[in-house]
Amino acid sequence: MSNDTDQFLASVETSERTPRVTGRAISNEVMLETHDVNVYYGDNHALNDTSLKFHTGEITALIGPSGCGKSTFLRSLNLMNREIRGCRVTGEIIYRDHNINTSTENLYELRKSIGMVFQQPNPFHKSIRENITFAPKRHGLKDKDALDELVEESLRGAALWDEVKDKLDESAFALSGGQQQRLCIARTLAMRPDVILFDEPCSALDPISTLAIEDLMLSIVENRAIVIVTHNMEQASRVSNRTAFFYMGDMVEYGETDQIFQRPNDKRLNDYLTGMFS
Amino acid sequence: MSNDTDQFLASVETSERTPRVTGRAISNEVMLETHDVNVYYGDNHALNDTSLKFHTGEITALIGPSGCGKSTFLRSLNLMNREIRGCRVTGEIIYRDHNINTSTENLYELRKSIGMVFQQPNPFHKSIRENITFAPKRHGLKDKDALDELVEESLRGAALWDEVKDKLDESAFALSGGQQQRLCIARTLAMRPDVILFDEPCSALDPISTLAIEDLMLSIVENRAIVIVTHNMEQASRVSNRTAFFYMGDMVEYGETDQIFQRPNDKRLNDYLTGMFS
Amino acid sequence: MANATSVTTATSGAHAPEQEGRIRRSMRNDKLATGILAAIVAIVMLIVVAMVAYILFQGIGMLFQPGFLTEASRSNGTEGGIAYQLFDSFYLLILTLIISLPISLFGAVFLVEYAPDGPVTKIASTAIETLSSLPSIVVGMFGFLMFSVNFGWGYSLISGAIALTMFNIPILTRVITQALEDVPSSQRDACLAMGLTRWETTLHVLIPAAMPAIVTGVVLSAGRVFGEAAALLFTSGMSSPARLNFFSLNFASPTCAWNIFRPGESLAVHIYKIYGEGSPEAQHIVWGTAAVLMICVLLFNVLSRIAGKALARRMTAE
Amino acid sequence: GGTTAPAGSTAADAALTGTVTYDGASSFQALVEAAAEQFMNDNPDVSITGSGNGSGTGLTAVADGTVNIGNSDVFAETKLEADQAATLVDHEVAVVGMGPVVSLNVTVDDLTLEQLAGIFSGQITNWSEVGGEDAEIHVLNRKAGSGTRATFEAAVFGADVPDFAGEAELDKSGDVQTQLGSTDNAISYLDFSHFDDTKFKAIKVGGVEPTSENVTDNSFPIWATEHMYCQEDADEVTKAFLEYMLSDDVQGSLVEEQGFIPVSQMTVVKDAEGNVTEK
Amino acid sequence: MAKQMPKRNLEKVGLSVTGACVALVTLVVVALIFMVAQRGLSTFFKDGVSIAEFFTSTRWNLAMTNEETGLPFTGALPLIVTSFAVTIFSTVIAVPIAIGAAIYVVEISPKFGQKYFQPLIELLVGIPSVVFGLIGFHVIVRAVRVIFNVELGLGILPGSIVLALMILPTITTLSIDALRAVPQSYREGSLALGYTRWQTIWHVVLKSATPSLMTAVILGMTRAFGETLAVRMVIGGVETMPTSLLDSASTITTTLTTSMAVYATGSVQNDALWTLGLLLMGMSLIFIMIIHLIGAKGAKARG
Ligand SMILES: Nc1ncnc2c1ncn2[C@@H]1O[C@H](COP(=O)(O)OP(=O)(O)OP(=O)(O)O)[C@@H](O)[C@H]1O
Ligand SMILES: Nc1ncnc2c1ncn2[C@@H]1O[C@H](COP(=O)(O)OP(=O)(O)OP(=O)(O)O)[C@@H](O)[C@H]1O
Ligand SMILES: [Mg+2]
Ligand SMILES: [Mg+2]
Repeated sequence: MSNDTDQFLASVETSERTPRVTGRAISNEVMLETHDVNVYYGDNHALNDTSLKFHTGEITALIGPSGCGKSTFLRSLNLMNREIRGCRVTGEIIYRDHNINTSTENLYELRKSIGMVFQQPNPFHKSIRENITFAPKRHGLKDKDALDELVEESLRGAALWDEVKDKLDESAFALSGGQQQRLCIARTLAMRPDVILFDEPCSALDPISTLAIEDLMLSIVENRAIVIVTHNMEQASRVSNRTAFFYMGDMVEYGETDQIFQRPNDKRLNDYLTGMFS
Repeated sequence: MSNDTDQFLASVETSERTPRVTGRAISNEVMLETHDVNVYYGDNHALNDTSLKFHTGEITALIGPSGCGKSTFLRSLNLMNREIRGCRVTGEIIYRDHNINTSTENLYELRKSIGMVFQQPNPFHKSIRENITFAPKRHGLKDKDALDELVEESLRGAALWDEVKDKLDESAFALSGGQQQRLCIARTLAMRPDVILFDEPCSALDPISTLAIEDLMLSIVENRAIVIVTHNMEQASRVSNRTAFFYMGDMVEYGETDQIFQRPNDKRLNDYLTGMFS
Repeated sequence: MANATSVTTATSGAHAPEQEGRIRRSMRNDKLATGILAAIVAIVMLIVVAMVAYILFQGIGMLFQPGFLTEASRSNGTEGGIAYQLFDSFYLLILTLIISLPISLFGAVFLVEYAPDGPVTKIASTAIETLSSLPSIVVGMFGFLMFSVNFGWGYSLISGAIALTMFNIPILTRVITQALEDVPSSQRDACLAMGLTRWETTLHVLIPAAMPAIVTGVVLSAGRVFGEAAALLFTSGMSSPARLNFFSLNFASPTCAWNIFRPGESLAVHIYKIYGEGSPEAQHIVWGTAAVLMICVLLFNVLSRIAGKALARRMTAE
Repeated sequence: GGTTAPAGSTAADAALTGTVTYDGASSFQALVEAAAEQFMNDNPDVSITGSGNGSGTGLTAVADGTVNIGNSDVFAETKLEADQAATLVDHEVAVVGMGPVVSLNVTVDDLTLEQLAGIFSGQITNWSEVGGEDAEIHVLNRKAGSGTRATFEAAVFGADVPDFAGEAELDKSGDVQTQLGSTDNAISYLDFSHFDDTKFKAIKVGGVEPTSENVTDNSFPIWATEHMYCQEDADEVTKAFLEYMLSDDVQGSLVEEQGFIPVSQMTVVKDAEGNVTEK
Repeated sequence: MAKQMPKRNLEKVGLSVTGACVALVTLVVVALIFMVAQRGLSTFFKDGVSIAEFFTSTRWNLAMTNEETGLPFTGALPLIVTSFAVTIFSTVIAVPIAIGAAIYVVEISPKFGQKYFQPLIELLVGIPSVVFGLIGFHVIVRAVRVIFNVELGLGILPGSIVLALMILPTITTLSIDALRAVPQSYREGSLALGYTRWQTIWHVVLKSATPSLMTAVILGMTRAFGETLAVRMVIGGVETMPTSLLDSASTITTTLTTSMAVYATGSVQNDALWTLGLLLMGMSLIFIMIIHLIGAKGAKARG
């Protein structure tokens, strides 16, 4: 961990924690959008008519009290909800101009384009290298050199290369929590996704690693759309261009991040921001 | 739960969430104090030289990022750490002018005077009445009338009497979360403690119940010292007279609550308050 | 991965045909594997159901034979009924539980609540683990040597019950330890924080809270004990007295049913004793006994569930 | 079993009280049980209980004094140390005859002792060698150490018993019955009481039929004596019960009912070394 | 108040009562190990049987005396080989079925598994071993006779099949637990990378559950190695070196059951049987040790 720490302590010091994005929209190109998405777990209607747009080159934050449906919504974007028994998603999810929420959609291809990073770092019980090449290999990439290149490129992309380049064949479990999470991001990057979904990616991490992941998100967002669920308001305001606030299964307010945090319209959002709900 | 909710919805509306204490010291009488308390879990030095004073009639909040040692410190105040294998506490803990951190101290008597309320409401699998009479009975109070009186007095003290007086012999598990937590407080009050320690008492509760517990704390603090660990900054500023900030095993800053929140001296405290750490 | 070099190229568009084939293949494998696994599960379930059904089918008729459940066996078990074996089985079980339950309960309490870290606890838990892995025949041999020979108890119910106790203690201790550990630690904390001792905490809060799990575990283990035979061959022996007096209170008399120093034969041992006997009557008795044994074990199984659930329901809210 | 209450003995023994315990061979446990049943009917204050855990166990137990009577189908000398055996009193209560048995499909119906020795030492492996059809012989043996096997081998081989296990070593007579009934071309041996014509057939030895009459004068040579041992200073009840075992009440009917031969009918005796002499 | 026992003493009472129970159990186990070892070793040190011969000679016959040594034939190799053979074969039969069923129940149809499959498999745990033996004796032995066209049908194969049935529930339930313990996040990580369910199971779930699955298998083997009566009823009981799976044979445990009561305590034969008991005990200790090693290694791999 100390490696990790030192490295990012430095970056923290120099960046001096100035806001790294403006909290404003910077793009009009829509990568992914939803129309009236509803999600049911059996009889439990967990998400109501949610329509949102995610823009290329932008980070969108989803915030709201626990249990409001943020994860549920996020997981419907790459159809991960289909893996949960009894879960039903209705409405349209438009990715590159075509609705993916159909029974004929090829899930496995889609999930390569819409990657996902989870709350707990979840590397596989394999070496660092295999963690990255595992999926591309299965998807048909066999060439050794191409794979090596892919490993380096992804690890560099995830700002992890320098730290692990000498121990690519060691177990991924020997890494610190923050490094593991960056490895998971590298693993996702290796699929060259268009969209990356983050579900509270920093909640298991220490402050230093958190900042590292935030920096990383900002550095990979170009040409992609990133969606992040977070409970940390400061994090949302630090990294996102736009923010959507969910409350008990409804998407209540959506706008540029600055506006959401500084001039909230909805009373529930305001209550939430002032810490009414723990 | 609806009972609970209605009742406190009313109180919330009328109080309109004005700060209920000044956030200033109101007493000079010290009930409990610590001198250079250190806590070790095996080789892990979890708490460094902590010296603090707790005043009669005041609520003291302990804040700080996760894992910084708040609970550890709180649990050393009633020697609950002794129940954890491998945990060692050094330093002086002075209660009513004598050091209780000695091997000859009568733990059982002490814990009657220094009560504790936990994060999760943890009533026993017994009736409401038995939840309250259980400990006093075991401590030797057998008289039926005295016990009945005690039950009523404690439940009234915990603002629960009206809600449960007709179902004293039903299982405590039939109560709502907020009611259960108040029952736990009533149970502690029945021991007539001088000090009550709260470890994140509201983190499992909804906003309405949270406010109810806060009101309750304010109503029972007279003649007692209350210590509360909380992650909710708003809560700390709403209820406490003084606040201590812990960071990685050190007590970093201590002062009147207003000062802590509005004019923090320590950089780490400032970072924490602005949401640098999740 | 035709587009491996251009980072932004979408992959959801057209696929190379080779890639499509691979995806179809992996989806087909997925279906195939699922099918095979489903077949395995079906076979396992079929085997269990068939076994139980076969035994009941073969033996159930015997249960309605007059005297089978109420008469003593004759001719070394090949004629007559199984009344004494049935009684001995339950009597052995009760004796076993009387001895093993308190030991396991308190042992588990020690391990969960009191055990200091260090060699003492380690040795104790290793000992219990060792006991649990010992073949029952070894336990039987030890019981024979220790209780039947050295203590001079001969073939006796008490020797058998102690052998079964050794067999039962690790199971019970594990169940109870688990049950106690599953009680949220907040319950323990609450008690201790009110100035109560661990002992009071355990007796009045932890054990009651763990009761549903404990009861379930005890009844399940009773089923195991009930069917055990190897440990009994050399300890309680392979036959009951020819005549038992259930009303005798002379506990030293060898015909007193309640005398724990008399030999006794459990249902399982009875089956082992006569399974090979060729006469049709003996075969009927064997299957009848097996059916009785199975029904008892099924009852224990069902009972444990019902009792555990009922207790749990009573505890969480009336 | 049929309990014909014998007159006469009732009055004399009425005063008896106490308990008798026994342990040992399972082969004639049924006989002892039945006799005990009758004895207890006559003497309501006496109780007799015991089990059949094997000759070795019974002998050790009676020598140790853990039980009053040790039942054995071999002489105590073969199982115990000589000085221990010397403290025990032998009661020969019955004789049991044993004969070779074969599967129903086997055509052979007579084997000499030499042929039996050949088969049960593994030298003769095909039925054609002893006059049957061309089929392999499946030998079902009894467990080494069991009294039945000891008796059979003593009669067939004398002192030098070969080390040959056969295709299975079965625990009990019942096992043999069952296995033999469902196996072709097999051979084993059983005591007369376990013969069952519907499942297998008993064959002659050296031309002599396996019947009780032929055993009494040793013309059928495979047989053993069932012993009940007690200590020299055994108590009244034990002695009374053992006497009862030898009385006409038991020897007269019960012994034969249970498939044994009364000792009284024997014209020869066998000693511990297996030597047969005229009475 | 006066009658109340001081809390400190009350705590001491609790400590001593519970401590005594644990001490008692420990004492009994130590006594057991000591006695079995003492009895078992006296074959070698008191009676003078050669250790090498015991483990390498293939002739076991307690009823006969070896002219050269004046001792019974105590070559236990056939018994040891048979014991291992039935253990290994039964494991080979049971493991694929058990793990396959566990995968189905955890990964493919959890609801069905919890509601129907697990209660049923727990029922199998409860079936007494003599009943398994009975079924083996009447059904499996008969089936073996018909299928392989042999006369007796007793032997290692039917023994292994019966044992496989008996250890199936042990391995299945433990495997179910092992698979359940794999964090959901691993599966999600793999699914989110575009894997099919089967690929996820094969490459991620099984891989990370391997140590616990191995523990499950070893526990099954421990049970198979020590099982007695069910095997006795179908294996034939001939104490010679097995040459085929369809020949009668005898394991350590089956020899113990049939011979233990025959020989008087203290005789050479009896001591030799105790040596077999010692061998059984030693093997179960070794199995425990393997499980601990797997556990320690698993813990280390996880960091
Ligand atoms: N697998 C599931 N099965 C059934 N209901 C579920 C499942 N997952 C979530 N839910 C329900 O859906 C609702 C929304 O849950 P979701 O996990 O989306 O909340 P969240 O906003 O992500 O909360 P958190 O901040 O705690 O992660 C909740 O009421 C929850 O109980
Ligand atoms: N029972 C224990 N055994 C060993 N270490 C412990 C134990 N309890 C706490 N610790 C360690 O002591 C340190 C302080 O823990 P503590 O629980 O006091 O933190 P906290 O401030 O209460 O955090 P949180 O806000 O998450 O409750 C942590 O590093 C923790 O790992
Ligand atoms: Mg979530
Ligand atoms: Mg805490």
